Amino acid sequence: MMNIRFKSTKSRYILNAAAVLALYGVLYAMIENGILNRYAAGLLMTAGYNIILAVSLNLAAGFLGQLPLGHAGFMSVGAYASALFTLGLEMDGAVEFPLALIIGGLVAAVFGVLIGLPALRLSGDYLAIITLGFGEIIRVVILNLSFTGGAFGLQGMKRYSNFTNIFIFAVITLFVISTLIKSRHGRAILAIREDEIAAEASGIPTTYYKTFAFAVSAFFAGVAGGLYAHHLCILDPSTFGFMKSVEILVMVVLGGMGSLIGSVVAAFGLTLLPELLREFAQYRIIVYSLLLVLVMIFKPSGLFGRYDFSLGKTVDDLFIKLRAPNKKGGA
Amino acid sequence: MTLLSQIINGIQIGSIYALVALGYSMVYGIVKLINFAHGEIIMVGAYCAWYLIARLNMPAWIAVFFAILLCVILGVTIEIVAYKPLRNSARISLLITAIGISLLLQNLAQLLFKADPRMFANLFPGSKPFLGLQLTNATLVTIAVSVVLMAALSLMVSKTKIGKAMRAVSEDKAIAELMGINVNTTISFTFAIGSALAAIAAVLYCCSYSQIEPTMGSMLGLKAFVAAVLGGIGIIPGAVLGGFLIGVFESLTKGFISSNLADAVVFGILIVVLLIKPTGIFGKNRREKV
Amino acid sequence: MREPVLNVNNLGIRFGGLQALDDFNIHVNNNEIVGLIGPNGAGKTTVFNLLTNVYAPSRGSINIEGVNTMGSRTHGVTKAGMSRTFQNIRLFKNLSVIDNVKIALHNGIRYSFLESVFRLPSYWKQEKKATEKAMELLSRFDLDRHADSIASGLPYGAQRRLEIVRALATDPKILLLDEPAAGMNPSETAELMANIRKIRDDFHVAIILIEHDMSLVMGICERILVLNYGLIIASGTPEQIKNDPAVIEAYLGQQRGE
Amino acid sequence: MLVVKNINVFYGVINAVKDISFEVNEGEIVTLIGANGAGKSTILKTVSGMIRPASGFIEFLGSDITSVESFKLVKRGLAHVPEGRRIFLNLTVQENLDMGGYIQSSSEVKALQQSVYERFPRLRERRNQIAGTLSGGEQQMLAIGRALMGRPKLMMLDEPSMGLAPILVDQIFEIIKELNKAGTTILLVEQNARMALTIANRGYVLETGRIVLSDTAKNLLVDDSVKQAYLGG
Amino acid sequence: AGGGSDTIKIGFIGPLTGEVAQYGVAAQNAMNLYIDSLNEKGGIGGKKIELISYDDKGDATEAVNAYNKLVTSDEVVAILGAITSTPTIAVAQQSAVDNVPMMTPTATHADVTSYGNNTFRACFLDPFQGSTMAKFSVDELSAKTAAVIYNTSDAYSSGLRDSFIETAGEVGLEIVADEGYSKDDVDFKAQLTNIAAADPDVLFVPDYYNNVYIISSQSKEIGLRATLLGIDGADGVLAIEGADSANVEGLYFANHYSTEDPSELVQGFLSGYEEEFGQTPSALAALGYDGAMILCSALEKVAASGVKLESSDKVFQAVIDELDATDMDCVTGHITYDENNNPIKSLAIIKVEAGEYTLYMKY
Ligand SMILES: Nc1ncnc2c1ncn2[C@@H]1O[C@H](COP(=O)(O)OP(=O)(O)OP(=O)(O)O)[C@@H](O)[C@H]1O
Ligand SMILES: Nc1ncnc2c1ncn2[C@@H]1O[C@H](COP(=O)(O)OP(=O)(O)OP(=O)(O)O)[C@@H](O)[C@H]1O
Ligand SMILES: [Mg+2]
Ligand SMILES: [Mg+2]
Repeated sequence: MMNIRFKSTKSRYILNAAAVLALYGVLYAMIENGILNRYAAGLLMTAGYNIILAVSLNLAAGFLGQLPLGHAGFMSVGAYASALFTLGLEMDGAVEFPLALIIGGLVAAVFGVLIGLPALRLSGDYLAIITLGFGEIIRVVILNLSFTGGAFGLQGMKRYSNFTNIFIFAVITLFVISTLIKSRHGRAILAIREDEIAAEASGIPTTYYKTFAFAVSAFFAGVAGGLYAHHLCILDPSTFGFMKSVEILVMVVLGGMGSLIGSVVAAFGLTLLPELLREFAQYRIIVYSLLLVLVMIFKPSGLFGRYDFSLGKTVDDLFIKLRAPNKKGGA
Repeated sequence: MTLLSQIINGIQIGSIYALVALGYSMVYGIVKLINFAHGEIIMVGAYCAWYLIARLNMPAWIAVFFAILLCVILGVTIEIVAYKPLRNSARISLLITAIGISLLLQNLAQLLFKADPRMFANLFPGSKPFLGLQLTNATLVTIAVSVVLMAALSLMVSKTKIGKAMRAVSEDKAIAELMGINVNTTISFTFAIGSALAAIAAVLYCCSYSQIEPTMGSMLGLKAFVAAVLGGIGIIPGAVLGGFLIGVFESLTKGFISSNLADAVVFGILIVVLLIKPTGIFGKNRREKV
Repeated sequence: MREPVLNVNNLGIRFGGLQALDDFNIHVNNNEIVGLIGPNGAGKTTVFNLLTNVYAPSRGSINIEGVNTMGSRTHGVTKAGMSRTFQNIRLFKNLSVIDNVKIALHNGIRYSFLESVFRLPSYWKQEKKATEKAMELLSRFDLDRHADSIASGLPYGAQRRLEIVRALATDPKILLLDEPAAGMNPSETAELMANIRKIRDDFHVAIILIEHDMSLVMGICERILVLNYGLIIASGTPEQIKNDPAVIEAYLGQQRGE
Repeated sequence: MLVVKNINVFYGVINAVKDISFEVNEGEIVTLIGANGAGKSTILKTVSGMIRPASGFIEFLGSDITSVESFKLVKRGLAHVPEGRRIFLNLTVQENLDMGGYIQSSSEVKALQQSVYERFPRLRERRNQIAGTLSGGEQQMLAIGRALMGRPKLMMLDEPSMGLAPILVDQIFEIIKELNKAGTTILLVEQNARMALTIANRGYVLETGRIVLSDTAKNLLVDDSVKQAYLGG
Repeated sequence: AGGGSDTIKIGFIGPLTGEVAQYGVAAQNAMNLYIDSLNEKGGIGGKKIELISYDDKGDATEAVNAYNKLVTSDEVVAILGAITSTPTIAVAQQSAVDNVPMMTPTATHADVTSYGNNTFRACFLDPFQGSTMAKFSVDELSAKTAAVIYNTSDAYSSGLRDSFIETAGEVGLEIVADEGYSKDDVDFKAQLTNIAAADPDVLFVPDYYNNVYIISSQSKEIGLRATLLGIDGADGVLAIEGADSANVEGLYFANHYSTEDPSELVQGFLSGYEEEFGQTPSALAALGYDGAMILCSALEKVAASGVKLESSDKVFQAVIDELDATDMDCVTGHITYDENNNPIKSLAIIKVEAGEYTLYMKY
């Protein structure tokens, strides 16, 4: 018999890569042909960096089990760092931009460690408050520094972000975080979420892994910030307030804490939803908040709970389902 | 002299934070929920009092009574409709629901009352001399009310039967029920108290700061929550102390360090305090027994 | 031959006004099973908490095969070769049974963050090894058929066994078991007893066992220490302990002492 | 006193208790025995209203309590010492006992507390300690003491001897016998089946959610299959 | 989208919800007022004007999304908006590429019109009002010392503070206190106490009317002696419901026009707005009205030249050319555009006296 099951990991990778490429190809073609107009394409890009933000926050919230309320702070640090980098240099975009994003990510990661080290001594709501506090401090400081442009923010960045590079970075983020989770490092992070004392007793250096998870989470938030900065080409410190952090958290919780596919779907959905509700004008936030409350009441663990999507497995299941009636018929 | 007057400025806003923080602490104490909608209940209370006084020309005390009543009904309804179904779910789902409710109320108010600010006439005009400075009557009333309420609530929680029920419910709902405690009533009662506190805070806030707008509750709520955490969340005297401290820190920072960086400095102080005393000033450091 | 793997001298801790443990000394040899018994609140669990540095001892010294672990964090103690189970089960409740074990294999597999992200061959090789090792451990305790279920859904007894497997996965030289038979019925306890012996023999570990089930303690311990009010009041072979009047008085009660 | 008829309990899709019926008469000690996961705790939780049966019917003191909330049952005289102690971890020992006497008048609380302290002197020693820092066995004593504060007519105990020193296990069973003599009906779940059957009048044996055997305690003690499975040969 | 060719579509982008909603709503109200009256008169070239309004919550991303939707799906001929500076700049960058005519009534940031020739505005630029008020305090109030209190998180407010301080240096006005606050503050007493200790002659408050009102009341409570100076955002301070005008008595502020102006245009706008919305309009409303008026008059001229008003590059350019050539009386003064598409118009200083706005002088 032909082996159609995606049992071997290699074939699963090929399948996933093919699916990602196909998705990219289809969307790209639709944008190029104008089937998706600029409005739609712009939304896709916004959804793209929201996905990066949600997935990266999920690492700290869903997998590490903390409640960070300052993710927008990391995003702003990354956005400013990368914008200052490209504004300060005259380089070829193909070199400059990836470099800028990585620098944005790294600076954010450094902040992640700086904040993580002291903050992680606390837990639960106290940690939440501290991250909230750090987020606000970052915002106020940016507002009062001269090289960040104060309340005017920064502008004049080149519009480097486009569908392709946002797509690539979203895929990278998803790839890195999902592979990370399925490794000894990821298991260590999950163990901390479940029971810190038992994790220590199992030989896991918990402080190291908490800081590490915070840093990785901050890194990708910083990258998303860089993409944002070079998409809108204007940075305004008030964008990165507490409400932005909450917005990202809502994506994570709505999708399901600890479900990457959930974060992707929720980030996408919550980017589109306000746009779909545009016609409702003043009523749209009301509809949005009502939906939020209803989803939580009827699906408290989020749309996907902790479910993690595996394309290979889904395809397998499909084949099994398709084959099942045949077998019956044969018997 | 400026030092003293800055401290008095701080006490004025601090007494408002204290009153709001009390409401947070009551609710947090029992359901471990950062009730983000608390700020919006304050907003509703403020609009209600304003509407009755300014539009319907009711006497102030009747208006305050109805504001409290409305807030209690609203708070308890929110609890029953939106929070109760989530009692056994992860706390974060509850938090997100609270955020949703807060957005909902804020935007409903914006639809109903438009975004324009309204001014509220001070119910306690005038001021009293104090060490050569002037303390407004509104401030004196706010301080008195928050201290009296703090004492009353502390007594209630430690001495009365319902207080006992509250403590049990906050520890373990299922077991509290096995002790013969009606958990639903206890939680609703707590929300009722929290909301009544919100209404009182709303009126006193308006007396000091006069402005009412749909978004007035969010920052106030956040700062008050920070105050509650600083004092040790869930602990009633802690909320009041935290409120006054945040107010005074804020005012002293604005007065003597930098008014631009005030928020950063206040949060900085909060962080330092929590790193030294991870459960807040009055919080008890309890290590888990293994 | 037998040589001490664990040397503990003069360990002690106070909780407020309570001297929960005082002047505690224990020397455990390779492959030895030592029982630690005593009335409720005597300080037995506290001994484990101090040994693994969940609580920092106020004084004393702890030495695992010549390595001083006083003051190292819990994970350091685990790395040095001492692992434990908990009196109130502390599994990673929402994770699968096999992941519970693989977490404890953390220090046994070594690949870096980048190796795991890029899925380099070392990742595959070591993950495979880890899975095999975990399955092997699980099958010894009849848990392999539960490998993919969520830990919290396991029956109580199975959860206790899983805790032991998890502790073993850290490749310890000394295993600390805190009331492993609690909540088990006599036949399950008998099975556990056989298992503990097998662990000792197959893994060459020393075991310190806290237990209130005398059939288990008397059945497998070579040596028993008795604590009361934080002090050792007796030590010796099961026979000696059984007949020690102080132990009967404080702990065993008349019926069993006789 | 307690009649349970054909109850079914589900956790999600798991049918943990399957069509179980049993009864406890006034003045009896009845014990439920069975392996881990047999459904013993689930039955007790269902009776005390902590979980609801999918079907079936429960009667206590002659009235239907199938869907009565637990806090009301307490007032009717039903106490449940749940599995795993479940004391109030952040309250002191004394406060825990106070909670146990929630439905009593305050004068009675004092007297009841004294009698609990007499039974468990260890608790008196630790009365101002935060319960979460008690040793395992001390917590177990507190859980039982707390239930005694409610002065129940029917007391359901879920593995009361777990984690207790042998001398205390004897003591606990003594207490149960005493309570029973003083008029409290007892429904007991125990792993220590031998001890349980020694003091009980009747027993039910459970296997994976079903009652497979029910008889007087005396008969069960000598039943081969019971000996084999639950009494350690 | 759709809608056929029987209407002329204009897009509006501005905050209708969120923290700055009150500004967006005021501008939108005034625009609707103007467009409705125009439609009653028959619209443009026999076609009605349809204003498609989208909320941006004051957020740049939302504004760009709204803009893209207006241009690609709704196919508008021109954009009115945005209201606050950051979203406006974000939109301006994109609209410059498309060369879509854009008229922001209220975005004062200097860079708003710098991205392309297509962007126009109805308001002053930040520096203008700030430096005028500094000169005014020296020239007219003979002030020697000044203090500033401003909203640090708001670009409009900090821009005005910068230009005030800069000009103060030039005209010999000593700045004795410079205090900031953040957007949600309601208690300004700490800053005012510091300012009172420095005892300036004037206190410059570059912010919108609600904060001006509170700062003014609290400075009276503190016992501050200084004369308060505001900017166009302060217009509306007497219209706040429940406000006690005694609290802002003696305030001077810069504005585009005076409500006492007897012209039919101004009085018509004032009475029309009051009738429709039950409120005296703020400067934001006046600017919104003018923005709509300037844009519609450009559209009228294009329509008059026989071009069909639909979304196309040719129409866009025609509208832009007409906007460039603007030379008309508006509510906020007579407006023409300089080479940077910024309006050249005069400034009025309004004083609050006996609870009324009075025209103090024109600059
Ligand atoms: N963190 C703590 N704070 C205060 N007292 C404590 C703490 N931990 C333990 N104790 C006290 O120390 C004593 C010893 O506790 P421990 O848990 O070691 O007892 P144990 O011997 O394990 O008892 P059991 O057999 O009941 O589990 C007890 O009286 C307990 O109340
Ligand atoms: N909260 C729960 N969610 C899912 N399954 C559960 C839950 N609680 C119990 N179960 C399952 O229901 C069955 C009966 O459990 P129960 O706790 O009643 O058993 P028990 O007889 O008390 O066992 P033990 O001796 O271990 O206490 C078991 O298979 C258990 O795994
Ligand atoms: Mg113990
Ligand atoms: Mg059980």
